[in-house]
Amino acid sequence: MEYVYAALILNETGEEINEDNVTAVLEAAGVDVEESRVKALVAALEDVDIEEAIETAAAAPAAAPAGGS
Amino acid sequence: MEYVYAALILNETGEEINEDNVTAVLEAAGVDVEESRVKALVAALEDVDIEEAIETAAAAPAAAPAGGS
Amino acid sequence: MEYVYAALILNETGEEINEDNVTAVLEAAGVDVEESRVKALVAALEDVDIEEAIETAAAAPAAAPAGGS
Amino acid sequence: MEYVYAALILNETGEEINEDNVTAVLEAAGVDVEESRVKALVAALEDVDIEEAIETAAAAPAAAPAGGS
Amino acid sequence: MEYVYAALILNETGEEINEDNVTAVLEAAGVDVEESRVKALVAALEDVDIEEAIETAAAAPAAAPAGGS
Amino acid sequence: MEYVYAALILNETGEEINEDNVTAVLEAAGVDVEESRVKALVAALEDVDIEEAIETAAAAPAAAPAGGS
Amino acid sequence: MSESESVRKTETIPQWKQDEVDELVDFVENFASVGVVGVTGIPSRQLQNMRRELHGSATVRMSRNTLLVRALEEVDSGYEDLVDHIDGQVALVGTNDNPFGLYKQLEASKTPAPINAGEIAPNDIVIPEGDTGVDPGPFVGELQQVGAQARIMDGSIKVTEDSTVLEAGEEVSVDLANVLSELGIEPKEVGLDLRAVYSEGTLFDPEDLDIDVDEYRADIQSAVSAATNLSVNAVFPTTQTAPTLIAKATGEAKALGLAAAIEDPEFMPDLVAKADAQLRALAAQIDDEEALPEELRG
Repeated sequence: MEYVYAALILNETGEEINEDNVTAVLEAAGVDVEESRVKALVAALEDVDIEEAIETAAAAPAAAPAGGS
Repeated sequence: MEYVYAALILNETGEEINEDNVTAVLEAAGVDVEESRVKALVAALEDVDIEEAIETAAAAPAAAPAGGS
Repeated sequence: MEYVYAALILNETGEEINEDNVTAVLEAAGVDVEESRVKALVAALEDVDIEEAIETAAAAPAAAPAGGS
Repeated sequence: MEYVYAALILNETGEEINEDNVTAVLEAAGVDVEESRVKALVAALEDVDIEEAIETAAAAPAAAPAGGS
Repeated sequence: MEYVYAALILNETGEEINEDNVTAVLEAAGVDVEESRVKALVAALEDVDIEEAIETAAAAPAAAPAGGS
Repeated sequence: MEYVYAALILNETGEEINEDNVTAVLEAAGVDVEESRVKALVAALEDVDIEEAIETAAAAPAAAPAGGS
Repeated sequence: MSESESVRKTETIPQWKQDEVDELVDFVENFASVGVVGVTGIPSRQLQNMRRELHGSATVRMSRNTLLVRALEEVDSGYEDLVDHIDGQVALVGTNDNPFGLYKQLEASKTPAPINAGEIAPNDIVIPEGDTGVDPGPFVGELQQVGAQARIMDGSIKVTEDSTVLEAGEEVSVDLANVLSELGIEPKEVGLDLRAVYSEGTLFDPEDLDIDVDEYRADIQSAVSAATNLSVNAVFPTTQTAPTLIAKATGEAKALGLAAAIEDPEFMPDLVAKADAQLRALAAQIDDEEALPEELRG
């Protein structure tokens, strides 16, 4: 999950989510970064509207417990 | 938000969630780090079982795609 | 589905679920039996605990959104 | 249940659910057929909308085990 | 389940779900392919709207983590 | 998704989920395989208990219909 | 053939009796299903009504029991099994409907009737909760006497809860008969009581004939569910279950993708949502607002 968190930090700070930036964040956290996962992450996020994805999540938790129980 | 994500990355990689590490992650992401917030966060997380907190969330996003799609 | 019902009858009566028996049941019902499907059925059931499989609800993800919405 | 399974095979293949056909299917499965049960089945199914019963069952597979046992 | 997974890979890549293709995928994975099961799968899928079936699942996994916890 | 299905097939057949095997399966399905995605997949799955992850999916949907009916 | 039977057969009987037996034999042979019904306690007018109601689908034929027995034995070929049920006030009923339909029809034609003192309750007798509509008076005591929870409320006598005043098999007392009559409760079901039917080679008891259609419907649903479950769990795809299997496989792939945080475009929105949810869940555990960004402060 750390790769996703790294992308989200960058999203939060308005920095571009590219391989260099993601790698830098992860390395600062002591992660033994795998280039392929960074690549895959950046590619996978290309077409994702992060804000929208977060909003659907924000809406969800309320409903979630219902489903869970 | 980025401060909490930084803590989550460190938690995931097994690094200690201390001021230096949090600051390093945030700086790598280009954040203009506020020392007092880092301090407050590190102090606040001392008594929190992060794994447990995360797991309660695991159920939630779950519901999200369902409602979303 | 008739192939599955045939297996269920044999299971109920304690007869072996083999190609001959399944074929016999289906033919008695006027089915134009496809040998390959009979074989596939027998093969699929080989390592299955039929009682358990019958009682375990088939995961029907379709129903899930109920919880989500 | 084997009597009901036999009826469902016939239903599936479009054959008439009558005494002869049900008996034939059961005998092919090695069942020591009770004529009165076959007659009761055939008579009872005259008043059952089989397709409807199948569809309601198919819609709620999860509920099955409860009913099945 | 590997037979179903194989069909879904083909569906994803837009290749036809026929016996040859399913067999090829499974063999590449080192599966000792049973021809009859391939045939049964292909036959069963003939009249199925795969996209629709996938979409019912798209809603589901959602619920998954909930159930897991 | 096809990359994940490939991993699931290998898991099912007990073959190792490594780059070569995943690539072979995908190529057999006519996929124009991206090495980095394969690498990322293999890396992501390294420490994951696949059976357990799958079971959370299986557990969830089952519960849903119960509530629904 | 028992000895007494053969004796009886050789015995000469009056011509009118033989004619009656011949008619009964015709009756038995002319219907696909022939049953024995008890007619005890049915007032003759009610019996007439029932016969009329059944007209066209079933025919009731009464005669002396000895002649019924003789006729059934004469037809033989299975019908003699009905002889055991010729006892007391009975009649033959014939139909070309199937025996299940006959049973259903006879049940439907039963009507409620009052029960008299000295009779045996065929089932539990219950005085239902509610307003009796009877003005306050000694009747409340009579109700209480027979075991009903009764009292005076709002200017009339009310039964405060369903009260079983007699259990099946017990004898009805004079007091109870009076109370039931006053309340208009008719606890008996009077009608042709089917004891057995012989139909196309099979002898049916009433229990065989009492079909619960709902039960069959439920059985079908269980059967369908069993087949669906088996098909899916054993991964034997059929046209009906292939969609479920596909959905299951897809669900498994997604569950794995999310659990392993696989960087695949399919999973990204869910993974982002998951990360966000985790963030919020963690933030919720943090007491110090200073440690949180504004949007996460509780």
